[in-house]
Amino acid sequence: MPVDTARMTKVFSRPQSLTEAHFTYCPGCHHGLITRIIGQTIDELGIAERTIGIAPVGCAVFAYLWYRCDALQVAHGRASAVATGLKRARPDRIVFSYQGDGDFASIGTAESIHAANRGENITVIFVNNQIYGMTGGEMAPTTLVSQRTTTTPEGRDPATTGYPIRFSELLAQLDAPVYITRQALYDTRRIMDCTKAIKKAFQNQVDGKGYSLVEILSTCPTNWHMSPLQANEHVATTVTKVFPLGDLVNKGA
Amino acid sequence: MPHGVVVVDGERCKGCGLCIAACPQKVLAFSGALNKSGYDVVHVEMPDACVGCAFCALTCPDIALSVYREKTRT
Amino acid sequence: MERSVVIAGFGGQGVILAGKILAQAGMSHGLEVTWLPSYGPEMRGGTANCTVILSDQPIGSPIVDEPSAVIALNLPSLDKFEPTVAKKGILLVNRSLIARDVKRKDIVSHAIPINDIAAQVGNLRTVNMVALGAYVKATGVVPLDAVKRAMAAAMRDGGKEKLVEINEKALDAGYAAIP
Amino acid sequence: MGERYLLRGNEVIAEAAIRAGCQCYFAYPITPQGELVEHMARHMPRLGRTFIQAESEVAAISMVYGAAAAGVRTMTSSSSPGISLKQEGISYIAGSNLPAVIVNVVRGGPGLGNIAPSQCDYFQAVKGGGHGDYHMIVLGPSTVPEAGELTMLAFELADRYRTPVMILADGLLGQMMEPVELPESLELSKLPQKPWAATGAKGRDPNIILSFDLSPENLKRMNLELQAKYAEIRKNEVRWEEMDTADADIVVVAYGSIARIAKTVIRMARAEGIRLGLFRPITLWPYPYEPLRDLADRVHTILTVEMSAGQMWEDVRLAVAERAASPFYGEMGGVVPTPNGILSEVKKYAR
Repeated sequence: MPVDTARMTKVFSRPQSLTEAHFTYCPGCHHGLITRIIGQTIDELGIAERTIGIAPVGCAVFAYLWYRCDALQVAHGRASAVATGLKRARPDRIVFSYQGDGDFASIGTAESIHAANRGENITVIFVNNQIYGMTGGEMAPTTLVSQRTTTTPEGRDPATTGYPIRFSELLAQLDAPVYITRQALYDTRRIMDCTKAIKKAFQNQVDGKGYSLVEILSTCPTNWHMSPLQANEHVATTVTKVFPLGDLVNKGA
Repeated sequence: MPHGVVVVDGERCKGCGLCIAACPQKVLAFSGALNKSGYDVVHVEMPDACVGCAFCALTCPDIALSVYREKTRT
Repeated sequence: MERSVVIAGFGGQGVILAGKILAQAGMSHGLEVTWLPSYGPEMRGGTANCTVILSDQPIGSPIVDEPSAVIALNLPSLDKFEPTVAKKGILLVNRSLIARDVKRKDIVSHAIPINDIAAQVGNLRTVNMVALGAYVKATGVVPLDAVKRAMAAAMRDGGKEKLVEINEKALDAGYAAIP
Repeated sequence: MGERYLLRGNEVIAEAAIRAGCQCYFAYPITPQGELVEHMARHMPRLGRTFIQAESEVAAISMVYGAAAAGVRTMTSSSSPGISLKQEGISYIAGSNLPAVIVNVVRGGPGLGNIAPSQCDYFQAVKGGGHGDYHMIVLGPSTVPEAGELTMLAFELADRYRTPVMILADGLLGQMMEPVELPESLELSKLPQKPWAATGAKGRDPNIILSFDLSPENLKRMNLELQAKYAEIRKNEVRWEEMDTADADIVVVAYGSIARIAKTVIRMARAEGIRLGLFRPITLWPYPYEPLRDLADRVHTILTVEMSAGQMWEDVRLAVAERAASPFYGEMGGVVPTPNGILSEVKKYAR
């Protein structure tokens, strides 16, 4: 049925700072959602012409395709160090790194901690879906105890593989960060909360406040072997028990 | 109640169904029609029920939905 | 004319600094110079040495097989470097810490009680400047004044201006110790 | 003649980098290049420029990647084990066509090795220590003043070709002091413009800096472009020095510190009637194969001397082939060949 929308108000549309490219993510994956929220934030703050995005290695390796912004694709785990170099070279530009749990909390552990500890005035988006999506569903540092992955086929055994790392809590022990928060996207309320958090994390940088990190509990329906709805439910009921939502650091709130 | 309209970009939709679950008015449903990528895309099943709350669009990971609302209440 | 010297002792005797001051004096005097230290763990408590070359020509190798002079501030340094001194070269030995005589007969050696002279000057830490003063007298490679100026500049750079005077005395005392 | 300063090689490289307009420097301390890091720590902040002691060499080279992508002159420095850690970043910098300067003050290896002078990282530098079909320009300074000159050149070449450039020094050159006249400072505003840099897409399409493409055809194209650039560099940037080669019967091939030691050997050899010359590559990549080949036609022996097991020797033999005898003398583990040691090797081949 054709709809005449000319006389209506558009209440939701694609952010201007995103390109027209279709996302390459699996159906129901939250990466697209996070990308949309970042795009909306860049629009609202009017910073597209001075924002530089950093794409990691992982499912978001193509992140540079989605934004109408300058962007870099960088080595696995090094996004926070590259962001440091970029931001120090151009302090008046807005730099955000987009990193998965393997990138940020495993191979990039040192770079992540030390960028936070220096209080780099950057915005880090840390996407925690508790699994390595791109390489085929292997264990992540954040994989839950007894969660099955292709490298923990009997379920993650803490006796041999340790426990899921609450990386945001680790970083919250540092003196420098101004904002560290954990958010989720499993229902519209969380989506709206997460949107506010991401906006705050960018606004902090615009205001020169310092290091801001938004950890987002994301889903991987494909490698979790769940439907998108089941995956959301899993985050709501199970993942949030290990990774509680909320602000860990919020200075000058 | 305000009246809203949801427009689905059938080629962006991957048929994940998150929007269907998010809609409080049960406006959306799977269409049974496949797009070029082979996904069963969502369509507007109950247009009159839409209030233009945009929960569906907020939830959509592929930005496949646009939402409009009438300028004045009817 | 190319002159080389190895200044050797234990860490803390100031051999590295003595070499730097000599090189700086040489450069100010219009000579080509190189200064090459032993470095790393050796400097932290063990033996330390540096090689300084002064020449009126461009210098090739900064390392020398047979230095034209050696300053040995302790026994291990004498044992290590005595055999390397070039024939007719100069060997300065710190008699205060080294009891044995020089074995070589084909070189010119001077045994001076460097620590005792430094003590008389009033500061044992001036051992390196006593030695340098003696070296300048024995070789005539640069004027003592040039060394004094380089020393004063080095002290100022290190924020130790008040030590200039005593180090000057040490240079003079070392200079006077060579007949 | 301008004012002469008595400075260490490490300090001169640092100061030359500042004067070349290096705006961001990142490093992790390691001997024997500590004075380089310390010089930058003292002077960069004072000039309003960036100095970061990074958490690791991996992080430091990644910071260089970021600053290079942002279009400023940037540098990192380290010594052998640290340079091994930087290989990932160097490969990315090469693959992303970014300009950056990397200093390696080489020490004894492999493994932790020691801190004494060595040339054992030649293969790593010139044959590609990281992954992928890439090269970087490698400059081998032989004296402290030249270390400064080649640092200035390194920044210029890095910008001109959008490529990583390595200064391959060694502990001897890093630690020794010599009089130098420092180069004039370049004006930051007059440095080359970098319209490709990621500085914010204001009034233009976005600039994307990356080294990858999942399509083999596209990645092949990217590689061909890299290779075309390398062909240009090979054509334009080969540098070397010859000393006393005109009448030579024997030529020593050496680079870096060893080349200057060889200059003393030439004097000693000629005093004994041996007509010895020196061929010194200044660019180690691109290597001066052709001038060395020409020289091989005119002498009976080309003796390679290195502080390694014979790494550059492979390139010498590629150039010399069967044109002349091509023996080798090397020391390893931080042992430095002395003038007498090299001279006695030379005498083995004197006729």
